Amino acid sequence: MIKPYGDLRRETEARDRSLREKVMSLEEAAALVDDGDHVALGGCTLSRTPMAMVWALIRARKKDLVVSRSITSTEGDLFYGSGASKHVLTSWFSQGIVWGVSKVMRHYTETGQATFEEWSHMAIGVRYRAGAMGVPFIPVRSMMGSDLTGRIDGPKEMDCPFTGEKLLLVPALNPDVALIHVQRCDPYGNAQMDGLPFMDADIAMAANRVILTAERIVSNNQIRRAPDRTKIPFITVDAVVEAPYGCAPHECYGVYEPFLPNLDAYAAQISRDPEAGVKEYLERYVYEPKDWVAYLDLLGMDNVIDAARRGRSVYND
Amino acid sequence: MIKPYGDLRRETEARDRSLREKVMSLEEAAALVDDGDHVALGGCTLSRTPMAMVWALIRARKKDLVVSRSITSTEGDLFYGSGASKHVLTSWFSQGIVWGVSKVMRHYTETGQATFEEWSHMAIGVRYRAGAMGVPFIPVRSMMGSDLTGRIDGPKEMDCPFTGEKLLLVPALNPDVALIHVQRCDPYGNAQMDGLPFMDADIAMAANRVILTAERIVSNNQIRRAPDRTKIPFITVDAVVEAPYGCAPHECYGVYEPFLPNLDAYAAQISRDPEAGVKEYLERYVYEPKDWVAYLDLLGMDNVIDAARRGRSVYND
Amino acid sequence: MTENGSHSASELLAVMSSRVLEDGQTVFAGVGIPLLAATLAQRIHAPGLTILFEGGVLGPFIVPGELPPSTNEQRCTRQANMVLSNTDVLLLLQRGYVDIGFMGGAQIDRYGNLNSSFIGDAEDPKIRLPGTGGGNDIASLTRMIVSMIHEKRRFVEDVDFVTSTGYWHGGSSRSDSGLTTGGPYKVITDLAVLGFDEETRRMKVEALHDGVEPEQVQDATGFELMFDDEIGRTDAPTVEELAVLREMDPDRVYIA
Amino acid sequence: MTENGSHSASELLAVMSSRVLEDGQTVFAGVGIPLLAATLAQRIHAPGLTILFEGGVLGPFIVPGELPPSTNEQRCTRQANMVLSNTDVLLLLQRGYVDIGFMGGAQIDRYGNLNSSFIGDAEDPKIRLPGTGGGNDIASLTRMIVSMIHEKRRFVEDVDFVTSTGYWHGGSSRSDSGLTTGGPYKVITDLAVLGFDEETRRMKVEALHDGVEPEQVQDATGFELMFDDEIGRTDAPTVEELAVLREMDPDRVYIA
Repeated sequence: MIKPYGDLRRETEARDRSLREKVMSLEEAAALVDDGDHVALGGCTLSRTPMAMVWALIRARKKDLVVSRSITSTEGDLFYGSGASKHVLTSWFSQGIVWGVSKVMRHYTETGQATFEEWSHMAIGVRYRAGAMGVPFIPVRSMMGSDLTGRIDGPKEMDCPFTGEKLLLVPALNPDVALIHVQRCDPYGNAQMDGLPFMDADIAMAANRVILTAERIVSNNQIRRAPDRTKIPFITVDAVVEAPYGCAPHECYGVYEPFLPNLDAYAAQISRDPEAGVKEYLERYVYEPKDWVAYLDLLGMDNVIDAARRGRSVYND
Repeated sequence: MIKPYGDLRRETEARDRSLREKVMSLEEAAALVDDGDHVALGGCTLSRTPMAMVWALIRARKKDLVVSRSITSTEGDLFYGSGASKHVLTSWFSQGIVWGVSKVMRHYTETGQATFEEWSHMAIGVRYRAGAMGVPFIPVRSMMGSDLTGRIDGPKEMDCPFTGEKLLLVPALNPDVALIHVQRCDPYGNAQMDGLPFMDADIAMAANRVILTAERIVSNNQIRRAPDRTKIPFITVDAVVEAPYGCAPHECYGVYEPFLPNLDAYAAQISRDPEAGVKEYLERYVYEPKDWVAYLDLLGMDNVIDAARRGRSVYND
Repeated sequence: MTENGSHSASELLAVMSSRVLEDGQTVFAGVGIPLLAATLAQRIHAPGLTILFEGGVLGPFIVPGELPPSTNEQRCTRQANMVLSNTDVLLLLQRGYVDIGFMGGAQIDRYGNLNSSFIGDAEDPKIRLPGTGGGNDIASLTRMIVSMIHEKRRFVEDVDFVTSTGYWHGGSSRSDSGLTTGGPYKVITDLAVLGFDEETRRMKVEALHDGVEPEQVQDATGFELMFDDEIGRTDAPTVEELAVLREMDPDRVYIA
Repeated sequence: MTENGSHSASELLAVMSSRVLEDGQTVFAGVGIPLLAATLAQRIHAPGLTILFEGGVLGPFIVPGELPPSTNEQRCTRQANMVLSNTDVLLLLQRGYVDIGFMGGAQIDRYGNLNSSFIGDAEDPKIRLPGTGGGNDIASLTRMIVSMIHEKRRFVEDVDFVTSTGYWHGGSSRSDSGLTTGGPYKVITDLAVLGFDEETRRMKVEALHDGVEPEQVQDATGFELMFDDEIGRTDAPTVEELAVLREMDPDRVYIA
C-alpha cells in the first residue's frame, strides 16, 4: 500500500518537471489517467470539486479507479454509478447535509457493488501530508479504540520511543493522479486558490501526476505579481485545462455558489431508484453533451447566472 | 526534552484563548518571558527577525534562555553577548553570507561560554511542525550518517514498520514562547504576513505562548476582509505589540530592506574584539536608548528612509 | 412550558447546549443546533467564545437569518477571522486548542460511543451511513457534547459500530486505548442533560428538563441509566434565549 | 587560456558547473557561483531549468546586475513563481522534486563528505564554522554538485567533522546508513571535474581543465585521487558563456 521510497523517487524523477506550457483539453487530460489509478480529488463536499475532470474521466470510460477525497459528495455517486470507481476512500460520503444520506452510496455499498473505505477526516489529511513530505507515515492520536481501524488496511499502533505514549501511525497516501480545480493558474501550472484551501496543496505534492482545471488560465506574469499567493508549483503539474464553471453544480469560491436547483433535481432523480436514477443522470448530463459548454447549457443559463451572482456576493459584499 | 502530551494539553488549556484585545508595550510583553524559557524566533537570517522583542528581552535582563531559529544572524550574537542566552539551536549561525563567519559566535562557542546546537535546516522545520501538530515526532530521511546526530540530544533511528526503511525520528519542538514579527495583525492577534513565510506559522502553533510584534496593528474588520491571508490565528497569541521597523537593522518584506550601513558598522565593530565589540554595541544600541524610537533614531533617519525606499521597491516596481 | 409559552424540541436542545459552553472556549461546531447553540452562547454569556468549522474556518461571522447550510462551503468563510486547510483545522484538536466539539450520531451507547457508520452488521449493513467526517477526531481529541433527540432506537446498550470512541468499554478503557485526553462531556437531549459516572463511565442523568420525569427518560433509553443522587432541574428557556434563536433562524430551518 | 583571452577561477567554476546541469532539472542553488551557474545554464542550454532557494523561493526572476546577496531575503522573491516556507522548500528534496543541489564546504574528503561545522576537534574546535543550513538535507536527499577552489587544505583524506554525508565510508556505507537516494555527483574545481568511483566511491578525476596536468591536481589534493583511464579535457569557457556571466554580474561581485 505504501510506495517504497525508491519507487516514489524514481517515478518523480521520471516526470517532465521542466518549465513548459501544458495547456490541453479535458479529453487530453483524461488520457493521462489509467484504469486502476488512485485518483485523489481536491476540494471538499460541494466546494471546489474538480467536476469537469470527473465528468471527463467518466466520459472516457475509465475503470477500477480508486478515488480518495477529504469528504465526498455527488461526484462519488457518479463514480459508483458509472462504474469508473468501485472504491472510494473518504471520511464522509453523501450529497450534503441538507439532502440527507446519499441513496446512491447506500445502494452500491449495501448491495456490495462498491466499497466506501472510511477514515477519520484528520487521518486522511495527515496521510496526504505524509505523502507530500516524502515520509512513509506520520503519527496521530486519533481513531484509536474505534471500530474504524479494524476495517481499514494500513494504520499501525506504536509506543512512542520518546514518551511511551500510544500512537497510531497512519501511512502516506501518494495518489497516482490528483485532480484539482482552482480559480486561476498559468500555462505552466502555477496555481493560486482563494478561500478555503482544503487539502489541495498536500494532495498535489503527494501525487505522482497533477491535473489542474482552472476557471481561468492567466499569464505567468500575473502569477509572478504575487508569488506568495501561489499554492501549487508548476513543477508538480502535468496538465492545465481551462474549465469555466468547472465545479458545476458545486461551487468555486468567489466565482459561483452551488447550483441549488440542479442539486435538488439530482436528489429527486436518484431518490426514486438510486441505480436507475444515477444512470439516467449520467446518460443525460455526462455522456450525451457534446462538450463541457453543452453540459453547462443543460444546467441552464438562469442557474449559471444565479450561481455566479451569489458566488461573487460572498466575496465582494 | 519532548513534552509529555498531558503536559502539552494542560498548558494549552490553561491559557486564556478567548477573543480579547491584547495590545501592550514591548516591556509588558517582555514580562511574559521567564528566565530559562525556550524562545523560538520567527523569520530567517536577516528577514522578519523579531528584533524589537529580542531587544526588549535583553533590556529586561533575561537569563538562560534557550533560543531556537531556522537560521540565526546578529540577534544570536546579541543573545550570547548579553548573556540572555548561552544556548542557540539553529542550522546556520552568522551575520549573513556577505560578512563571513560570525566572530561573536566563534568567540563564545570556541571559548566554551556558549553552545550552538546544530541541526539540519529541514529537521528544525519538521521539529516545529511536529510540535504544531501535537505529535511527539515526525520521521525524516535526512541527517543519517552525519556527525551532527552524534552531537545532539534527541533524534532516534527507527526501521519503518511499513517499509523496513531506515528513518530518523526527530522530536517535536514546543517552545515556551514564540517571538514573531509580521506586517500586520489585529488587536486580538490575527496575523497576516506577506512574502516569505519561513517557519512562523508552525512556530506559533507549536509554542505555549506567542508574542507578536507588528509593523502596524489594524482593525479586526480589516483582517476579516481577507481571512485566507490570516496565517496565525488569535487563539494562539498572548501579546500584540506595535513595533514600527521592528526588525531593524534586518528587513521586513514589502516595508524595508536591511539597514546595510548599520549592519556593516556592526560587523566592523565586532571584528576588532568580538566580546568587547558586542558589549559596546549592546550598551549603545540596546541598553541606553530610552525606547524603541530612540533606538531607531540611533540607526539614523537616512538609513530608515533608505531601507524603506528599497523595501517598497521590491514589492511595487 | 416556558416563560415564553412554548418552544420546539430543537430550540430546547440549542438552549441547553448553549448553557454548558463557557466564555473563552474554542468550540468545534457543525451547522444546525451546534452552531445555533454556540452563537446563542456568544450572545448571552460567552462573548469571547470562538467557533471552528471543519471546512477550515476559525471565528466565522454569523449573520442572523443567513445561517450557512454547511461548514465546508464559501458562505461560512465570509468575514471569518481565518480560513485554513481541513487538515490544519482538525489538527487544532490534536494540538489542544479546542475545548469542546459538538457531535451527533445515529446511535449512542451507555459509554458515550457514537455510531455514524453502519446500522446492523458492518459486513452486511442494513444501512450504510455517511460516516465519521471529523467526528472521530473530535471524539478522540477533545471533550464532546452530544446533542440529540432522546429515542430508544438511538440510545442503545452497545452501538452497532464504534465510529467515534466515547468511554469505549467504560472504566479506564478509553485512556488505555491511547485516547488520553477528552471524552464525552455532556449528552443533551430534549428530555435531560446527561453526563458520565466518574468511575464506571456509564451514562447518568444529571438534570431533567422542565416537566420531565425520570421514568420518561429511562423509557426513552435502550439501556439502564444511572441517576445522580440529587437530580437537578434545568431552567426553562428564557424569552431572551428564544428571541436570539428566532432572530438567528427566522425561517425556522433548524429550530422547527 | 580561453578563446576570450582570460577568465577568473570563479568564472571557470561557474561555467563548468553550468555545463553539468541539464534542461528540465530542478536545482537547489545558493547565491554566488551556484546561482550564476544555474542562470548561465538557463541562458545557454537549459531554458526549462528551475532554481530553488532555501529561503523559500521557487523559480526566482533573476535580473542581470541585480543578483541577490542571499537566498533568504525579500529581494530574491521578487517576481518569483512561488514563495513557500523554508520547511516546505526543503521538503521538496525529500519528496524527490529536486535533481541537483549545489554545495560548498570548508573541507571535502575522498568520499565526498563535507565539513562546514568544525575545524579541529568538535569538542574543542580551532574554528566553529557557521554550520550546515540546508546543506545536510541537500547532501542526504539529492545528487549534489560541490563547487570549490582546489586546495590541499580543503581536499582532505577525512573531514574533521561530517556535516553533510557524501559516500560516508565508501562502498555501500551511505545507503546502509539510511541515505538510499542521491549522493555526491560531481566536484567541480578550478583544476578539474571530479566524480566518484562506482564501487569504492572514492573521488576520481574525470576531466582536466585546459592547461592542467594530472600531477597538478594530485598536488593540490590531500589524499590519493583516482584517475579515469581516459581522462577527458574540458572545453575552455566560450565567449558566449563569459559574456552571459559578465552581464549577470557586471560589478564582478562573485566572478572576480
